[in-house]
Amino acid sequence: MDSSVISFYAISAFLLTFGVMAVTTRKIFRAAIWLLFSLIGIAALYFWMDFQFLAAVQIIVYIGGIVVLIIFSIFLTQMSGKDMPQALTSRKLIALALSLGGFAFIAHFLAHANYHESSGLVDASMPAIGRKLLSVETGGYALPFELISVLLLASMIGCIVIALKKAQEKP
Amino acid sequence: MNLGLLLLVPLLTAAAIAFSKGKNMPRVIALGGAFVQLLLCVVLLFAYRTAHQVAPAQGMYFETSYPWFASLGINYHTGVDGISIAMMLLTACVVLAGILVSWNMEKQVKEFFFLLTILSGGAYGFFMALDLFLLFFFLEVAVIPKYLLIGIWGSGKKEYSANKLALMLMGGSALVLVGMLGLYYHSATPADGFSLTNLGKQQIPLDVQLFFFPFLFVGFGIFTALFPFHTWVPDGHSSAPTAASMFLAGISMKLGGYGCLRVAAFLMPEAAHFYSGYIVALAAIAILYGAFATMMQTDLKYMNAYSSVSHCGFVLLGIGMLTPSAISGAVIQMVSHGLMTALFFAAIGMIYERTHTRTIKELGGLLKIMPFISTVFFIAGLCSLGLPGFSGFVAEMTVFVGSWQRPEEMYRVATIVACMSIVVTAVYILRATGMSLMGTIKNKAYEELKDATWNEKVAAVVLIGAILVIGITPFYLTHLIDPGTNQIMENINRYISLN
Amino acid sequence: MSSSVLILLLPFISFVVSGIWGRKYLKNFSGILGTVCMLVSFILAASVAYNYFFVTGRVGGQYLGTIPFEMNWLRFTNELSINIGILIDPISVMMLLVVTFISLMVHVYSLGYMKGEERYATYYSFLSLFTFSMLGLVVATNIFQTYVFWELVGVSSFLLIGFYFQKASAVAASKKAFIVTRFADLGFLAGILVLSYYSGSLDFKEIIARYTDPANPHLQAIATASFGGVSALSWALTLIFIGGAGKSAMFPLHIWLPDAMEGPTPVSALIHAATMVVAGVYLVARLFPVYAISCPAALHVVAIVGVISAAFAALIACTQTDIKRVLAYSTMSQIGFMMFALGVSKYGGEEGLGYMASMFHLFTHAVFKALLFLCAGTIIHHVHSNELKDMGGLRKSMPLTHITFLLACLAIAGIPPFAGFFSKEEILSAAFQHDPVIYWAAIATAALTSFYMFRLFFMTFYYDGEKKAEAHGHDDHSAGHSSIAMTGVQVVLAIGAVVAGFVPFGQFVSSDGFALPTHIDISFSVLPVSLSIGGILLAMFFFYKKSDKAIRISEGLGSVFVTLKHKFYIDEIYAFVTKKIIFNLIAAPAAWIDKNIVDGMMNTFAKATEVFSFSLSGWQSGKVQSYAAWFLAGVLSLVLISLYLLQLL
Amino acid sequence: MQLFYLLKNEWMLSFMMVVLLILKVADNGRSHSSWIRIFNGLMLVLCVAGWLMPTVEGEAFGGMFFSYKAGAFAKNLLCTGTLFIGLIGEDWLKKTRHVVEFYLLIISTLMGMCFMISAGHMLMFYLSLELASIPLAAMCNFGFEERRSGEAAMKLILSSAFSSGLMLMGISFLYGATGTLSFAQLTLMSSYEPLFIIGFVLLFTGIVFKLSVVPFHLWTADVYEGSPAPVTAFLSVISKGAMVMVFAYILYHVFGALNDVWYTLLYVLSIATMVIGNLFAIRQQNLKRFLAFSSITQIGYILVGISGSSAEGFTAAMYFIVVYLFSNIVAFGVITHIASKTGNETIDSYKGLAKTNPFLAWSMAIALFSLAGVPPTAGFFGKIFLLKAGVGTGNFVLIIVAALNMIVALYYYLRVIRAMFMDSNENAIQPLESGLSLRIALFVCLAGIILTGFAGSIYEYILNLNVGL
Amino acid sequence: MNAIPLTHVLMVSTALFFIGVYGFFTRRNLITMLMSIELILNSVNINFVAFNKYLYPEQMEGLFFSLFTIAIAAAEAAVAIAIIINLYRTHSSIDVEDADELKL
Repeated sequence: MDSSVISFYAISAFLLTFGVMAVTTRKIFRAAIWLLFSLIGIAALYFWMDFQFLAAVQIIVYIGGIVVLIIFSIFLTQMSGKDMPQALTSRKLIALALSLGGFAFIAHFLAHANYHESSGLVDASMPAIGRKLLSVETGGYALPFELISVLLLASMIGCIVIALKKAQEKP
Repeated sequence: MNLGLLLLVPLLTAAAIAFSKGKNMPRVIALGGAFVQLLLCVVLLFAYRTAHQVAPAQGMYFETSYPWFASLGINYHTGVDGISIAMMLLTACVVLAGILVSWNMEKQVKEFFFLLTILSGGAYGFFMALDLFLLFFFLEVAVIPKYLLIGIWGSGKKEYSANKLALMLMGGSALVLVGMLGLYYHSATPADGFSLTNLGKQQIPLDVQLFFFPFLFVGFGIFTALFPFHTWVPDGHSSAPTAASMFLAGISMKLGGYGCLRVAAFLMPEAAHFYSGYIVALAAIAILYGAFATMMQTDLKYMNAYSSVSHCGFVLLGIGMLTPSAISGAVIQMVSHGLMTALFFAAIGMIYERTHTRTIKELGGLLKIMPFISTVFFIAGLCSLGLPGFSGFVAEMTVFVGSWQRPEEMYRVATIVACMSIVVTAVYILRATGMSLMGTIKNKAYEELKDATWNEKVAAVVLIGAILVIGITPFYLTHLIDPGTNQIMENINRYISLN
Repeated sequence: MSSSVLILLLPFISFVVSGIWGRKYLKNFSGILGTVCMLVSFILAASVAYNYFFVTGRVGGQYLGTIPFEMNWLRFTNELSINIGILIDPISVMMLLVVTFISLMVHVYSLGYMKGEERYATYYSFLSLFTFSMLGLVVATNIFQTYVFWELVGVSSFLLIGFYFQKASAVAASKKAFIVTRFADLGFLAGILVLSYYSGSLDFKEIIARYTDPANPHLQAIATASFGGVSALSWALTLIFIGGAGKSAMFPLHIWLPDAMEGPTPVSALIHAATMVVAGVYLVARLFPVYAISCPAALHVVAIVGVISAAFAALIACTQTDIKRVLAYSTMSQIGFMMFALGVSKYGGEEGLGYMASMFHLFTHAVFKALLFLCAGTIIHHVHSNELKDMGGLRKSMPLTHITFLLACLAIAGIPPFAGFFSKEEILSAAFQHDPVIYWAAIATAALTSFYMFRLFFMTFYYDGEKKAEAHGHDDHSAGHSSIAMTGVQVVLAIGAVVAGFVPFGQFVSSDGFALPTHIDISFSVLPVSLSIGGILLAMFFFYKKSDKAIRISEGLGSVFVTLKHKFYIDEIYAFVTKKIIFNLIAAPAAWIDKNIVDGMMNTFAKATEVFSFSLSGWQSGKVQSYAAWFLAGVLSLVLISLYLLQLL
Repeated sequence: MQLFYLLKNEWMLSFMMVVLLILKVADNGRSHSSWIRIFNGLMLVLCVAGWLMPTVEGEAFGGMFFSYKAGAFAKNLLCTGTLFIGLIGEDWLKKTRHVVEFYLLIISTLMGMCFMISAGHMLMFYLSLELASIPLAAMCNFGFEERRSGEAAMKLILSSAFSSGLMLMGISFLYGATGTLSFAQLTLMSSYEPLFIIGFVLLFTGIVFKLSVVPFHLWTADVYEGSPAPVTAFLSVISKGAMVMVFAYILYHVFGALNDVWYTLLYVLSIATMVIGNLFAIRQQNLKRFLAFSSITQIGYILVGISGSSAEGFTAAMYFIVVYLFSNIVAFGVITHIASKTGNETIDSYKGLAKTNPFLAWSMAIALFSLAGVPPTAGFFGKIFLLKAGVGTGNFVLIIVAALNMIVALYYYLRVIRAMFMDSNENAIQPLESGLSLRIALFVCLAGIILTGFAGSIYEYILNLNVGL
Repeated sequence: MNAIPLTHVLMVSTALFFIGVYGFFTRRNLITMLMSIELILNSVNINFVAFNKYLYPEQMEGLFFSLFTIAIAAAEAAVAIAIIINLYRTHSSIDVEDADELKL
């Protein structure tokens, strides 16, 4: 067996296991940590597919940003050590059935689709990405790049406004 | 003669009312507007007669057509023939009388007359429309003002009635809409899709006709109290304020009959023929059953409303029979019933305004206290029971004779059933008049009541005059409508041969 | 002949004028106006009659119909239309004369009788309306014109019966009269429809021409078409006869007539004795050729109904105690005579004797029956009561009325040489010729007639026993009441009742227009006349003096008498049918069904929508997770649907 | 210059954003009303400029952006609608904290919509869709202390995140099946491969989620009810309008080849939407919630029109949006006004409104009639045209269901009318003073409601916009 | 690495997707629901990247899409967390079951 094969399955097992744990554990803080691990697994998968830049972004944004944000908000909102209330069993069963059914369904079609695999290599190097990101020509992503900045700005404004205490109320 | 004037005048009147102030101005404007409308209708009548003499074979007169939504095949296309003119005259008379009768309205006068004027505009539009879309537009224009008139100015369980009326009429127009779109979809070219005249010239495939005819017929039928979709009539009429009742029964129900004839039967003759048995059966049921139900009513307005169900059955019966005289009978009945029932409601309104009751049992001996009103009521009753000399007789007899021309046994039975109603009608009319007008005065307080005021008198005289003109000289009316009915019959006979 | 139009128009003008302006402006003038109009009308009618019978009418020995005026009033189809016109032929002229004459009499009489009445003008306008309608009916050229005026006659009768509208019984009576006749009119209408469908015309002339010629395709069509095993022609004629029977108060549609006596008495004289009630007879006579030539079966029905009504009414009349009701039943009985006379007649020549006799009786009856009623009116005016028990011994206080009433009674009893004798004799001989059963029934009825009429006569004017009639008569103003107008009219009519029988009626009116000489066969007359005299004597025996003879007899008759007194319970049967069956079993359920089932259906739709809407509300649970679950489920099913449709599954 | 015209609305919106930001940073205690004036002024300029400036059709940014006439029309329409919302929301805005932030969020949302309409690439589409919905969620939370407002925002953001997850999966499948995400190429590469179909359906559902088509509508009513009235108005008018535009565009022009698939989906969904929307609307008490279900029903009608698969369907849908915009703005204008003055939002509290506030009551009535599709209001025309377009395929089941639903719809609109005009109420809402801007907005929109139908040229104009597509 | 077929990678991502879905449906805590969303978004990113890598290596559309998705997810998460915190202030709870006042 190829080492790449082994590492793929290892990574997959890792990220799925922690994914499952993240959505089933009863302690909220642990859930955040398991999520963190799962996200790391995904980053590893990107590495495995030679998308180093993406893996890096994943780690920076998700792990460094979102998960931290989540953890902060956990601290802000409740005691992390307590057990979380569980959903009703019936709900769980429905959710399980929907998820499994959906998985089986999608997976079935994904497995049986016709793929024309290409042997080409992706040029996912930093300079290439950078060039594309700022290009206004066909295949360039300058406009989305600009747009996302607006999105981030808007979200920031939104966050601030919402999260601000009302003490700052204006007359 | 520009038909647009007949739309413009109500519109301007309505606008003027909307910007008027106080109690007196709106009604004066409304009356003026109604008078101008009547004048225009009369002018139109004479213009038509001249035009008809010049070009007797022309189907529609004074046609105008402007593209409206050109790409959808929707045009502002109007024109009239004798039938439309008869209906317009009816509208003008009823509206004028309605405004006069509501002269002493106290509550939200401006809105009241505004809505009434809008209603009349809608009716004119409907009768002159030669484009299905335009026709449908005007058909629906009338629904909501009626709702508001009943709901705001009505009495009794007005909200319920108003709701029921609006919903059932909306249901009717929804069916009409489906039928209309069906015709559009199956027309030869989309440009013809909404044009009444162009559609009339093409033969629509039989299966299409059979599918869509019920939609159009039942849809319009609901407006004209087709059994068993008539239940809005009693509640709606009885809760409405006098003028609205007059309008509702006098004109609005005619929209349906006119639509059944002008749209459903005219455009889909084969289907009309195919379904005529059902139509006739329903109409006959409505006529007799409505009459019997009327017998049991204790409220004058309910009584008249149920009798409207019965009388409008004649309209549908005539249309369903598909013979020339039955159809002209149906048209005459529309005009006649419009006038008669408006007169009836006017009289009932006058009585109610004075005695504050419409329960037959609580009234009595009114003839002594208010002879004029009682006479008006009585005349309406006589017209209703089809007395010669009044319009009802002319209409009913024409329908009967026309209906009898269908030799099949079922149609004969239906005709006899319809004939039977003349007895039942006599029973309930006489019962009502006997109990409310004649006899001893039940309530001492009534003895102080005053007879009709000038406005009520004028209103009654206008309507009675029209009824008598038709009743005594019916040939004027038949000459007016015959070219129209002949044209419709021609279309019907073009593809099918009766008998 | 514009004067014939004027005959109709004058009463109409009077109606309109006093109807609209009478109440306010012409309060006292309208009586004069109506009378003058009527007088002119009568003179015109007389001149028309003279012209027709003696100058222009006879062509080759035959009286033919002429139409001086006709207009198309309402066109149904190319063939069928209502034409309004004036038909001048022997019977219409005769009727014109009768109607205008009796109407004039009544107009004049009412000047006195209705004086001081609050709705005096209205009364006259209604009277004029009635006359107008009746005239329109008799001159009709078109069967639908007959129907038109037929209805108008009905409504004016309604108006006049209900004239005292504050009296509950008057209101009920007027209603009853209108509704019963309307019910019969339904038959008339249906008959017209059947007839017209095959005849292709509504004109009498055309109908008669087409339906009396056996080779005519119209006749063949209607004779072969059958419904329920009976030919369409029989149906049509029988239905039309039903209409006539209703107006003419034939059994069993007679119930309205006695009640109709609630109207002012002159009205009863005009409408319910002399003119309107004979409209049915007139209608059958109008279509007589069709009945006689093409459909004897229908004519047979007419005969049977006629004779039953005659006998039936006579029996009842013997027991009634209301003076006007007795007269009403006698009217019904006499009309029965006319009917069966028509019924036993054939068309043409000697065979047509019944027809002539019927018309003759119509003519004479109008005169003496109007007289009877007007006398009764005077009596009632005097006594202020209709009941025989309140009368008696009136011969002293009302000598003139006594005489005129006696003359009229003799006339109706068929005592020679009074008017009734001649016409009744013709009827009996016609019946004798054609149908012995009817003949014997008629003889018996004639005897009964004289009995009950003289019962009435004696109970009114004699029968005074111990009580004074004057005690009831309000002397103080009774004298003033019998005004000159009233007495004058009585005298005129009494003269008529005496002389009318001498008119050579057969010369003018016969089934085919050719002169039919009237002849009285003395030997034949012996039996009926002696029976009539027997009737008179019997009445005299019972009722000349107050005694309990009659009461004992009636008690002896037991249930028979009770049945007669209750008019064979026909009214009760009607009441049962209308109240119990029509109101409770048809109308009330119809109203109930409409409110609950038909309307309920609509409400149920609304309710069901609402209930459904509420039952769904749990879906919108407010829980975002379940929303998402629905969302996912929806997505998956949409994917499934589309894949399934593309057959990719 | 070409580039400017291509992105005229977008440029102007970003310029506006910058101006507001600068002003905010340099804020020296500007009052609320002055901010409102500034915003309305800028917005007015933007609208006028947007309508007046020529529309250039073409691509920009390597196919990422695609400008076309109908899109430009829609953008102008949305901007105008936003201007009206600014006007009707004045009462509320004066009371809220963070008015500038509200404007910034609204502008960025609007910008997202504009880009979405012009998107030439899935990435642009997704990005602008998020831009059009994330700030919206924040806006829903602008009733800060209200429990309902927070709940609404939470529901919106979570369910829309979930839906975008599914939609993203769909996009990824499309990418997997074709290898491209640009619309132009996707059009060429449509196929009936299962992967492509699944991808398409997932994308489809992502969009109909935003349109709140049954059964993806469940969030709608809750969010509408909980959010502040002007935000609800924005959600229901502008957001829906933009989504309809995009939806129709994507169906007709990107996945036109899959006509049979989406026709079936629309057939099923439109019936469900009309029926369910109506059934729920029947018994609502809260007016905003009521209008939520009403707007769901309206979307059902729009789907009928779009299902007609013709230029007429597109035109009818756009025409309807115009009408819908006018009607809903009037309705929300009244609701906003009353809600911010009195706090009443229930139908019961509107009882007797016609007596105390005739102008508001009549405005509301006309708006509701328009929504119900009663002539002579423009709603009648809009609805009929939709149904007429829907007939294009000869599917009369759909038309019959739609027609029957119009009856039910009328019923619940009449409930409100009845409350306002017929029911008596002792403590009816007191006569309110409506501000100038509200009046302007109401008058303009009322005029629009009444006149749009009669001006056939508006329809023709919209129809001509599509010819270029 | 081509020894691993594309479908295997897709299976992993799909599984992760439905793990996220399951979490989203069953978690009552709003923050953990948000976490589930993150899982869902990430799984889709894997899809994009895998397709890009295996099938269409010539271009980088998948890569860029994931890149932007990550950014959007961040923005979304931020706003969501802000909303949740606000909700916590008003409800004193971040249990989703406690926020169901708006219904029916």
